[in-house]
Amino acid sequence: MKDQLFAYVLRLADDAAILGQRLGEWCGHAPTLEEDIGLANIGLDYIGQARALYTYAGEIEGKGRDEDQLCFLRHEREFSNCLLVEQPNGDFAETIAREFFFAAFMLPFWTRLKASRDETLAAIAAKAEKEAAYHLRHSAEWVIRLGDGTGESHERMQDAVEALWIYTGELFEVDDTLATLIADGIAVDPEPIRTEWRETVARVLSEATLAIPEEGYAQTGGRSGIHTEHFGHLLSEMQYMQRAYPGLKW
Amino acid sequence: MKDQLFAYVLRLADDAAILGQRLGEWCGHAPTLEEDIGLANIGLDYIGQARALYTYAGEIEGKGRDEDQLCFLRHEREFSNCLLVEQPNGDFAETIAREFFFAAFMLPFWTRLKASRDETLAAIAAKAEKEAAYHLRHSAEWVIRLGDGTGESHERMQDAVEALWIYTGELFEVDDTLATLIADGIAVDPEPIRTEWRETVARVLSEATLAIPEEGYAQTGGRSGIHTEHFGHLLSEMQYMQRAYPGLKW
Amino acid sequence: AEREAAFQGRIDAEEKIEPNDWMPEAYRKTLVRQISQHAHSEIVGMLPEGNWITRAPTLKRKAALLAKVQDEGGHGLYLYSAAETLGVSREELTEQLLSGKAKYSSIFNYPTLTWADIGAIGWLVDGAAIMNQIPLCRCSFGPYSRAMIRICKEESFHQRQGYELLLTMCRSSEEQKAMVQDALNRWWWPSLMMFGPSDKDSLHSAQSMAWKIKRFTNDELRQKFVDATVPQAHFLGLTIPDEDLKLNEETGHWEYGEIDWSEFARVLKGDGPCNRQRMKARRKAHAEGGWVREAALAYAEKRAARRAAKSAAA
Amino acid sequence: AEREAAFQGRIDAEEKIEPNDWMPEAYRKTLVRQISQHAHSEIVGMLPEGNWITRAPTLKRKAALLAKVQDEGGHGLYLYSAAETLGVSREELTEQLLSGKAKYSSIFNYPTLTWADIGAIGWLVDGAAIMNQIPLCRCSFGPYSRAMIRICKEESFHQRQGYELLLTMCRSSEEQKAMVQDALNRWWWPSLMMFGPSDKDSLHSAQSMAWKIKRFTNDELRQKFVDATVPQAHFLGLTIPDEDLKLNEETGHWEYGEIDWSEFARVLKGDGPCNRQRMKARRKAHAEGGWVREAALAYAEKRAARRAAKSAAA
Repeated sequence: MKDQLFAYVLRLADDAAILGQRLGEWCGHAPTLEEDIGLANIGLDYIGQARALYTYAGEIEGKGRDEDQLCFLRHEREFSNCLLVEQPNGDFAETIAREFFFAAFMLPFWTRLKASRDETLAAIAAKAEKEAAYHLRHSAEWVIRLGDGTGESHERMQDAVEALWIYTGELFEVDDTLATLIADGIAVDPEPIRTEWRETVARVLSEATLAIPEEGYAQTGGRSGIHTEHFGHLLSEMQYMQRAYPGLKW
Repeated sequence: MKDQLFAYVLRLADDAAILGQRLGEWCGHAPTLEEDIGLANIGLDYIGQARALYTYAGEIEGKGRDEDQLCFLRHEREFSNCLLVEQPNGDFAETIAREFFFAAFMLPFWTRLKASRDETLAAIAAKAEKEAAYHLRHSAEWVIRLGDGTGESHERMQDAVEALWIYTGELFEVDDTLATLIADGIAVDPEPIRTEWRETVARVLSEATLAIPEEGYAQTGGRSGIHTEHFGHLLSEMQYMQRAYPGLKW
Repeated sequence: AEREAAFQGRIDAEEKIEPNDWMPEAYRKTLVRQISQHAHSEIVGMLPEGNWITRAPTLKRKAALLAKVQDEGGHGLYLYSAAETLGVSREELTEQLLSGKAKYSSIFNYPTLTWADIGAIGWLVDGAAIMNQIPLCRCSFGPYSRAMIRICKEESFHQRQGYELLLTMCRSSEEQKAMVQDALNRWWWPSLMMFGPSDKDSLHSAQSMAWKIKRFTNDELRQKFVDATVPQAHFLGLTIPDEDLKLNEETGHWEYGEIDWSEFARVLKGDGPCNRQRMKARRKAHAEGGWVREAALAYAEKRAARRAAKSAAA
Repeated sequence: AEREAAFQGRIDAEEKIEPNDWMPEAYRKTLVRQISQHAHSEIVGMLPEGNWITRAPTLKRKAALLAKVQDEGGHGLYLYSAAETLGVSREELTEQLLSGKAKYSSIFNYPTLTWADIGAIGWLVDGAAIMNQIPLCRCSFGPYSRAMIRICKEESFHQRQGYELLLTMCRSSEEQKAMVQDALNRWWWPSLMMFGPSDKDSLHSAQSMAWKIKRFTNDELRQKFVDATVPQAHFLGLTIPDEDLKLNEETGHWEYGEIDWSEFARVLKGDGPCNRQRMKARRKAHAEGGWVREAALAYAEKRAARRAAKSAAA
């Protein structure tokens, strides 16, 4: 149980840390000043979530690892974030599509996790739920604006939706670790979220005049540390300081 | 003297290692298959030079550091390559301009270094001279082809020449370290190379129908470890494995 | 001339000038130039620090840095808004920045090479900015003065945060302390240059003083900064990279060596270590974001048209 | 029909068919498909390994990897040339690759996640390729056969190099040995799939055998590979990720478990872990290189025109 809980909290932490890292890459380079601020804001939410979750994971593990050791001193194959969050920022449409697909899942996810038997997770969820509501609103508005904007923005937004679609199925994956914790009332069963997620996606894409991709193969692997080739490069940058100067206080 | 020689060999090694690293980034992404092979070839020459030079630097230092410790375990401020070689690949024109400016200096440089009182350096120079002759021919041909190709290629090549011009002056910089070694007949005095370099550049740019930039401010700092902001990112990628897995054999 | 006198009278009485009030054209121009330059500095200033967001050594520092850079974006927004009350649009101002017509603070043309630079920027650059900005909280132009009050509060938080970062490093290891010293060596003189040319060479100053846009001379502010900063450096155990620096026991001021004004002029002219990269980054962001801004505009127009059609039908 | 019989007679006599010789259209088509697929595989195959050039752990390994990937580019060149002797241009073939019409080896749709993957590709992927290619050195079509002789020599060097890399890691530390085991776990089954569908499901095979384009069946080659590789894995101290693997003492062959052909079909269809990224990378390189290729062409034409003008004037 402890092992599963540790793995579960780590997944959530990795999701948040990696997406926060990606959003941090935008800083100073966004299409408008408002979005520079907006994307940084969302990035900050994720980093905050990552900190709380890593800290809790470290407590569960009980080996004295803190948030930074878990974030900066694990190897690629030990990271268990989903593949969606590690995808490169691409153009603004891709960043928005990634955010939208993820937030459309995370909002109902956190809402349900508030009822977890694990009180720490429930408390983290209560805070994260509010943040996810904003992330979903922000990204959905942009999906609509870009989808129903100009010819070029429509095409880019459609391309982005299609490029990332293959990574959305992993959000609903249930493996043994998760099944055990669901049975125990600790983790959220993602299956019932599927309908809600599909409805959100359908509603927003349709308002955006975008075609909804067909159900297809769901690329997975992230939860067991099999990432896309982008991930190693992200890690080499993110972890560089802790790797180059081990064991120091910053 | 030993300190100066160590610093000098390290500069040459860093130049080669960093330019080799940059050229390696192209692999699989060049504009033609022939250039994929050609740029890799040149990259290999630089990595070979870096290996010989780092190994020799380690011997001079006498602290048991080998080529890999010198390349992968020094910090940004300790790297003494010139700023030119660390500039990003940019488009193909920028890569070619960087190569051309550098090779137009290095060919006469190695020719002169063959006469160094330091036999190891002289031996390295003899081999590197042949390589530099090819690098110069390859890049000069492309400068001409792109400069005198289409309107777009002309403009890109001109932009590249202008963007990198500010980093060419550093090649001729003489500081105390260098002055001592020049006086001793070990290092090459870059000053006399200036005329030859200018002639090469003028001849090739003019055949390429490109304008020669005016003499302007020469950005320096690389030799004392003050790099451009691109450099830290290059390093975090290049050194990641040795940083993340210290002290292992590969 | 009568209006001018009345205007000056209001200034002398420390009244705030508001956007709809009459003002001399030169006053408006001076303010537009200064406020927009300040706004541009905030925007360009996001880049050197932004360079380290992806490499911050801890999550806490990453969050603090991201928040700080975000604050700078926010300052840019307030300031562009303040400038807009004077009748210039953000688009115009952005165009001036990207074309190279408008200036921004030269300090942002220096590179961030190590993590200690992030602390040094907070401590020295924000520290110098605050010295410049505190008197601006009492600036005669209302919107600017109010923007500055808000900005100063945040900047002073950033400055303390930067100093604390360096303190942590200096106390953690000799290696890190050396990094901090190196950062101080590189940022000290450029920070002093942030106050602008020496009084004897400074343009615009007298008129700006009369208009209460400026309340202290460049050299006065620079001295304040040096006096405040030297003891802080000593507390960190660092050496200021100035052999001529010494405390004048009589005046109580720290006297500093000659500033290299040729470097100042060169960087201002465009040949600093990062001028090209900064402009390239801003232009790239602007160019690559073009389709997004167009789409947002197109969508807003479509929506407005739909609403109009609806209400016409109703 | 008479020509066909004469052609088959030459083949049966182990004569080489050369580009200018008559050949059945189906023979030509089969060869173009096979050679171009092979060429495309070399080109796409540069990407997974290229992913580690900038991160190789030592300079020696960096040079070896770069040289290896360069060799693959070279193989691509020979093979495109061999295909060109059959009347299809490199541009056409590239177009087929980029449009998704032509296939390449599915193995390159798997990601390289750790440095051990670089060794595993050399050992397993090049090892499997050699098994496929050695018989092709005796292929009935001359240019292909000669290209394969050269390629096989280099591939076998790469294979030894890959194995040596893994050996070094396995002997250096337990941590690295675990990385190697992990790489084997991920690359083993895809490597077995490189030999193509099981004989009972394999198209084209009988005719290719008759034409001596192919000399062994997929399953025969796969078995050779398994027999050669299993002892090598054991020498490294690794476990093959196949619970059903066992040595049949009578036949001397290693019997292996059921291959997941649904995975094979899926990756072939386009839903492998990296199909999209590989095509995107190739398309991007091609698109971004467009202006360079145009310029080279324009320049060559200008120069030719100048020369013609000169010789006309002379």
